[in-house]
Amino acid sequence: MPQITYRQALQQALREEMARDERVIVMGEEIGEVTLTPSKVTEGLFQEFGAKRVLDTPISEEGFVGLGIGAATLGLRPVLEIMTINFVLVAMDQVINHAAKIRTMFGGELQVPMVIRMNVAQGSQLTAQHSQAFEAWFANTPGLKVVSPTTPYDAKGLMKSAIRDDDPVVFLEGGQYYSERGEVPEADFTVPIGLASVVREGADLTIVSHGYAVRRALRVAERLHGEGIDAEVIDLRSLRPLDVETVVASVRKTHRALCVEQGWPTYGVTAELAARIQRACFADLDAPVERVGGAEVPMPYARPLENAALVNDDKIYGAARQLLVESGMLARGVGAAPADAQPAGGNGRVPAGAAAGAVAG
Amino acid sequence: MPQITYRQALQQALREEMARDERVIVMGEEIGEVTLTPSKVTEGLFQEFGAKRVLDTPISEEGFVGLGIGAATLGLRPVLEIMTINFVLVAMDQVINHAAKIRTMFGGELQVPMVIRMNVAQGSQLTAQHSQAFEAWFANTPGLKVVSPTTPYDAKGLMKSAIRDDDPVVFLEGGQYYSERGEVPEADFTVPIGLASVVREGADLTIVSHGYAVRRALRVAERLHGEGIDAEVIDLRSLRPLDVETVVASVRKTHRALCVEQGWPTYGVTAELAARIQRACFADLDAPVERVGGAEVPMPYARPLENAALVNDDKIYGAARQLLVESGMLARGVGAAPADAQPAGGNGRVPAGAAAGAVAG
Amino acid sequence: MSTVSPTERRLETALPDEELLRLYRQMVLIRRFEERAEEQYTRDRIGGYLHLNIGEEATVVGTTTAMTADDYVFASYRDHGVALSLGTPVQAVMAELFGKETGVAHGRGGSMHLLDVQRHFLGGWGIVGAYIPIAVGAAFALDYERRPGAVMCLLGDGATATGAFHEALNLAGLWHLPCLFVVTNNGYGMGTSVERSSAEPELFKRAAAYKMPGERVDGQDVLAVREATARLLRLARDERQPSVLECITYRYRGHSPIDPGRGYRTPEEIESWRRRDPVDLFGQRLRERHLLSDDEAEQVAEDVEREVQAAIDFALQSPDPNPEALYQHIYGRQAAEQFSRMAPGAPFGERSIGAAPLTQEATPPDAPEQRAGG
Amino acid sequence: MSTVSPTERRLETALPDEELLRLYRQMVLIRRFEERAEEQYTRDRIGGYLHLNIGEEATVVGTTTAMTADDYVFASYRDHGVALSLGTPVQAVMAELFGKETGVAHGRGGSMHLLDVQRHFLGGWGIVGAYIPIAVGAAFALDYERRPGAVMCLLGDGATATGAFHEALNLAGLWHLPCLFVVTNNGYGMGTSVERSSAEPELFKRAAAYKMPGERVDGQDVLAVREATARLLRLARDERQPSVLECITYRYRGHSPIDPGRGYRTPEEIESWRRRDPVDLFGQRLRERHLLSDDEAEQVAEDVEREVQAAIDFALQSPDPNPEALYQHIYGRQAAEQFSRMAPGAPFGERSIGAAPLTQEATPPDAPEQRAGG
Ligand SMILES: Cc1ncc(C[n+]2csc(CCOP(=O)(O)OP(=O)(O)O)c2C)c(N)n1
Ligand SMILES: Cc1ncc(C[n+]2csc(CCOP(=O)(O)OP(=O)(O)O)c2C)c(N)n1
Ligand SMILES: [Mg+2]
Ligand SMILES: [Mg+2]
Repeated sequence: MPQITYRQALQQALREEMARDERVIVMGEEIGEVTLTPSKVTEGLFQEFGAKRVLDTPISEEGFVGLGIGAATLGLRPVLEIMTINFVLVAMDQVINHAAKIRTMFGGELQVPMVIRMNVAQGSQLTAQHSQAFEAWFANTPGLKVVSPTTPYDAKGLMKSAIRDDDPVVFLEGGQYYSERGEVPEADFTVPIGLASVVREGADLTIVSHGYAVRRALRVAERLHGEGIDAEVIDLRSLRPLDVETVVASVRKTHRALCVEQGWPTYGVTAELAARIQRACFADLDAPVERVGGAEVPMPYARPLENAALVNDDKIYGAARQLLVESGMLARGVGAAPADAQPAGGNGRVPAGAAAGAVAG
Repeated sequence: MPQITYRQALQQALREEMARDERVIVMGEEIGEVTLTPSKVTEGLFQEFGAKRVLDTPISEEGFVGLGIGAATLGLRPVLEIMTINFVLVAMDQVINHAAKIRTMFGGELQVPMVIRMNVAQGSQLTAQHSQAFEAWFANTPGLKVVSPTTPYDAKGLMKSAIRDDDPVVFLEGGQYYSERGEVPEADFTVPIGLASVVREGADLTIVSHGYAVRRALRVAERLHGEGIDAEVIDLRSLRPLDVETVVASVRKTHRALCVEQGWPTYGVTAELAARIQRACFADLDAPVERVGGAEVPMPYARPLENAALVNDDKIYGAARQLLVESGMLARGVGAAPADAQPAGGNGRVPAGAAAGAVAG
Repeated sequence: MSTVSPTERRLETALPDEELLRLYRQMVLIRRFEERAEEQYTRDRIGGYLHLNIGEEATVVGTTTAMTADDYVFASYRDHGVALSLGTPVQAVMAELFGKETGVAHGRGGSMHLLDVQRHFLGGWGIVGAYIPIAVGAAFALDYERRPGAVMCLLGDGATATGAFHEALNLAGLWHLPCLFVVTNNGYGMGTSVERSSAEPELFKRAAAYKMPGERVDGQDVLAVREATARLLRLARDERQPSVLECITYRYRGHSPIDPGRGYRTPEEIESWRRRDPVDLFGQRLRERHLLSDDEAEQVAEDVEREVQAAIDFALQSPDPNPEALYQHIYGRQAAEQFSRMAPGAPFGERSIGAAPLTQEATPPDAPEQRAGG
Repeated sequence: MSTVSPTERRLETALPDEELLRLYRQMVLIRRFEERAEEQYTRDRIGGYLHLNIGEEATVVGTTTAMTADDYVFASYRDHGVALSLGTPVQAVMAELFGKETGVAHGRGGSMHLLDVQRHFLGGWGIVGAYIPIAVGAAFALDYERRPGAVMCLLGDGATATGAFHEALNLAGLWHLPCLFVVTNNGYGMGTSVERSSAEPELFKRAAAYKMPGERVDGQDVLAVREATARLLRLARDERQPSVLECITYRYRGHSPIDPGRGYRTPEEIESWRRRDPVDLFGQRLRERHLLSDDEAEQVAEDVEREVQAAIDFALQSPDPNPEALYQHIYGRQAAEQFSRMAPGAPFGERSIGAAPLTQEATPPDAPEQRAGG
């Protein structure tokens, strides 16, 4: 199978679907005549399909998302690009109060087959207004579907499923890995929406995450492997629908769950995961479900501050070790949990200062 | 102490703070010269303080929220009214990417002392675009504070705290109880942000919720009391900061937790509650933390459909009974759990149809 | 202000008598339907919000009857008249207000969210201004598929203050999309007058910011409105030139039942508008031209009365949507399978009546026309 | 297009020689600062985005030097020149780009979020158009407190397509707030030309939609820009009349370092603008009027070179923000107590460096002036 990048996989999916279905159009800022958008996913489409099907818009997210919705209600299948997830905030009403509501509020007489692509890159010093990950908000919204592929294979397969889907799909792309390579068949294939994948098998601990955090989880699993611990890693791939069955089956096997996300964990994706797991696996858990997320602060610019705010391998590793200790698999102190990963203590209490710092962040 | 309505309590707080501090202004749609806004909280303020301090805006939520932010950065203390929470979606960028970010991204050189009032009424057949409760999104956002008073006393005390606070505060009001009465001292007092209140003491079960659901929780607690079960009821009052200490102390005592919210539970407020409780009270729980929320559908218009979608006392009662059964306090079948409140079954599995129906809602 | 008389002469020669009578009948139907709907609301048979077109009949009928079979229309939540004028069965409209399965939106949308895909009415919408870009998107789709029609987007004076209005008109002008933006200027957005909400109260002038023609017409004169609408829809269809038409009219009632409609306007103001009541005005004109006798007018009133009463009876007898169907119309075809793995650990409070599987939408994915009635 | 020559004459008599030389010096400083910043970026001492004012010096200096001590200014992320022109210490600007504690935003904001409250520069902002309503809010506060100043909001051509632009200008016009909206039209928003993004490419004409005066000026002519800005700021201050000023200019570089700046424009186009380089143009004019000798020009270049190099050295030697201070500047005074009960059951991944308590903001709550430097 040919090795192509995540970006190329998305390009292939778009190209193939546009060739397959006249109703598919692509729209966004800086995605056509020139592709200055960081994703560069649409590169070449303007040259191949022309100005009629590949449209550069003004800086009007609310306007062009609404335009996409209207076109979709009359049968087109728009694929919109929001340059980065941060800018969808000005189009939130169109996504939440329109795309997600239309089928229901019109009694099934209209539908919105539309894909909204968003780059969820964090870090690289983009600062507070350009470094967020609030995908949980879309996943909280009935009427929407939310997917988050992390491999070139899934990127192509899920993009095809999303374009062929009859509902609005929020398609989360990870800026950090547009250029990473993976095997992708040339044949036409799809990856079903709503199906998680076990990207690494293990018996001792389940690490559940999505997006770029999956990459980190895999690295941490390797590191743990070197210490004789076998972690299972689950890539959710879809946030709504959420494949709880796959997660629960894994935790029933490992008895330990660590949930990881790039974004702010309080009221974030990992909250739902922990809530579901504790309910479905109550009798199976050897320790409480643990969570790791980004520091709860607007992202600061300075590199040392940003590094401190972002999720990193050490934080995940530290949380995993802590979980293994709490569940009695590792003796306290054994192994080299980094100093910065000390637990909150059995009863979860820490000095008020730390608490505020930690959560008020 | 005089008995006044929730609406009057908010009016008092606004009037007193406007009299106390020249920098406090009130702004929104239909809140001044005439108060056609459903809340009618600002009634009389225009007549008392004049057009300079009580401003009717055009239908420009993004514009006047931004205007409030700018005024706040130069030292004013605007209290904005968003007619209902649904309309804040067009101003989401101002709230999330500006109000919440300004102090950090400018290194503490600017701040936004501003209150954004929102009516979170659900039901009364307002339909999909006018019947939502996504307060968890604000609570997920560092830089914001989120409060949700449910009594006249808390309404007045929290409004004063919010106006005097140096950070942007999202102030959630419940349309269902603007006219409910309660005792409120005439003296100047505040209710601290970040402090939950135990509104009913009990030893058998903890029901945690916020907003209108607290009213329901109290009624259900009464009903359970008649069956010899003592439920403790916690009104969170603040969603960010979240007073986890009070919740955890209660669950350590009752060993059972039921979390209730008006909104969509998947990725909602109850997810964070369950995640926190299972971690802090792992050894104390006799059963998994249970959650009850609204049906995961855009709100339908027809009364029977809406009634089926909204959280109601029976659903909460059924969940409470189920929890007591699972935790061995009640024998299965004993007591009269309504037919519509059957559990998902021990392993949480239900027929795919029901599952989809339930969660895909 | 486009002068009316020449228009008028042109039209009354242009329009066949029966068409003139049809316009009159539609106006009377809307007036009466709204009065009865108001009464049904007070009897608690209608819930939620209820926004009436009473006083705006000439604008509603003048615009909608100027559409060709190829054109589409979008409206705000104040949408009853649009459906009625387009000929949507009165009983299906009333049934929707009553929240019945037989309603145009199967009881899911209610008063604010009427639609009639077959007659190209793509909805009443609840968020002020937000559906304007969606209407422009429909125009984009027509243009993209080289279909002959144009899209007419009805919006209120208050909606012109929204960012969505600006972004939508800029896109329509920039891409030369076939649409007409009709601003129904009834003087107020809820209790806020145009003068208190718009820096430029002559709203049609805003068209220039998008290099579009804009004009103003007497919204009480159904023929003037119809003439301008027909002309500007043609401009959109034939020359891909979007434009703005401002219709000056008035709503007698409050914004919605919770608003008595006073406090922000004087009885004199309301009275002065009643003296130019659009239905009377047009009836009068038809009489003067001997196109309508008192008996005929009486007949129209009776027919309409009967029709509206029948609609109420139909709505009353219609079945409520089945609560078991709560999860219908949430997602399309593929969802049941996609969501089938989400159950474990779910909160079950909302599952109590959730046993119904996701609806399998009937419409095949590859028949957008059929689906959207294109 | 306001003709330049009369303006010019008026100004050169009006402006003292040293002021003219100061304008020149500021333009040279901006040009050189940006060139060195670009170089530092390639050396990876600056991260994130970097948007340069190279080519736009006349617009930046012409607008900002027309402000009185009472006026305030807001800018987009393309904001280095604004701070420099206002006299913000060069080293504090460079230190912010380097992400140092000694930067104007203590390393929290970087290139896009410069500010200088003392000099009334209320920030560089990252979301296109979104800060326009915020600038209007600042104007509201000045008006509310009967303070003498006005607010100048600098925005790009691309920003005029945003809904925020429309809502903000409508509010400013409706409430007669003291502000001036300066559209820095450099021909492109990233790779999209004004013609491809605006239905009305003559952007100043959009002012009419808000009953505001709008005019266009040669953005390469610092004196013309300064004259128009001074006049329109006076209009805002004295007559509470907001307005729009469009400055026609050009950016030589790409949108930001990731954009080579070609592909969407020809070398000829760039060259033609270089022939009207604002710095050369003004230097030339000063020479012709014997206000600037070659030696003096040489001296200015040397001074600026030294100043910018010193700023780089200062930034290099400055301390990074302490990671322990990650939770500083997130919330104000009251937060530490308010958040003290939130710890239990918290995920601890992000707590690893969270031991620092919330900052107690120094500024007293009752000194807004001091806080915002009013
Ligand atoms: C974004 C948004 N803000 C506020 C509201 C509440 N609201 C409903 S109708 C209305 C007034 C609209 O006035 P106008 O556009 O003139 O239409 P009219 O009711 O006069 O027909 C308002 C403020 C809303 N629905 N959406
Ligand atoms: C709402 C939003 N959408 C998209 C972007 C990405 N973006 C950053 S700058 C820019 C172009 C702005 O052009 P213009 O307003 O002309 O300013 P210039 O860069 O030319 O100074 C875009 C699209 C953004 N920051 N905010
Ligand atoms: Mg109106
Ligand atoms: Mg530009």
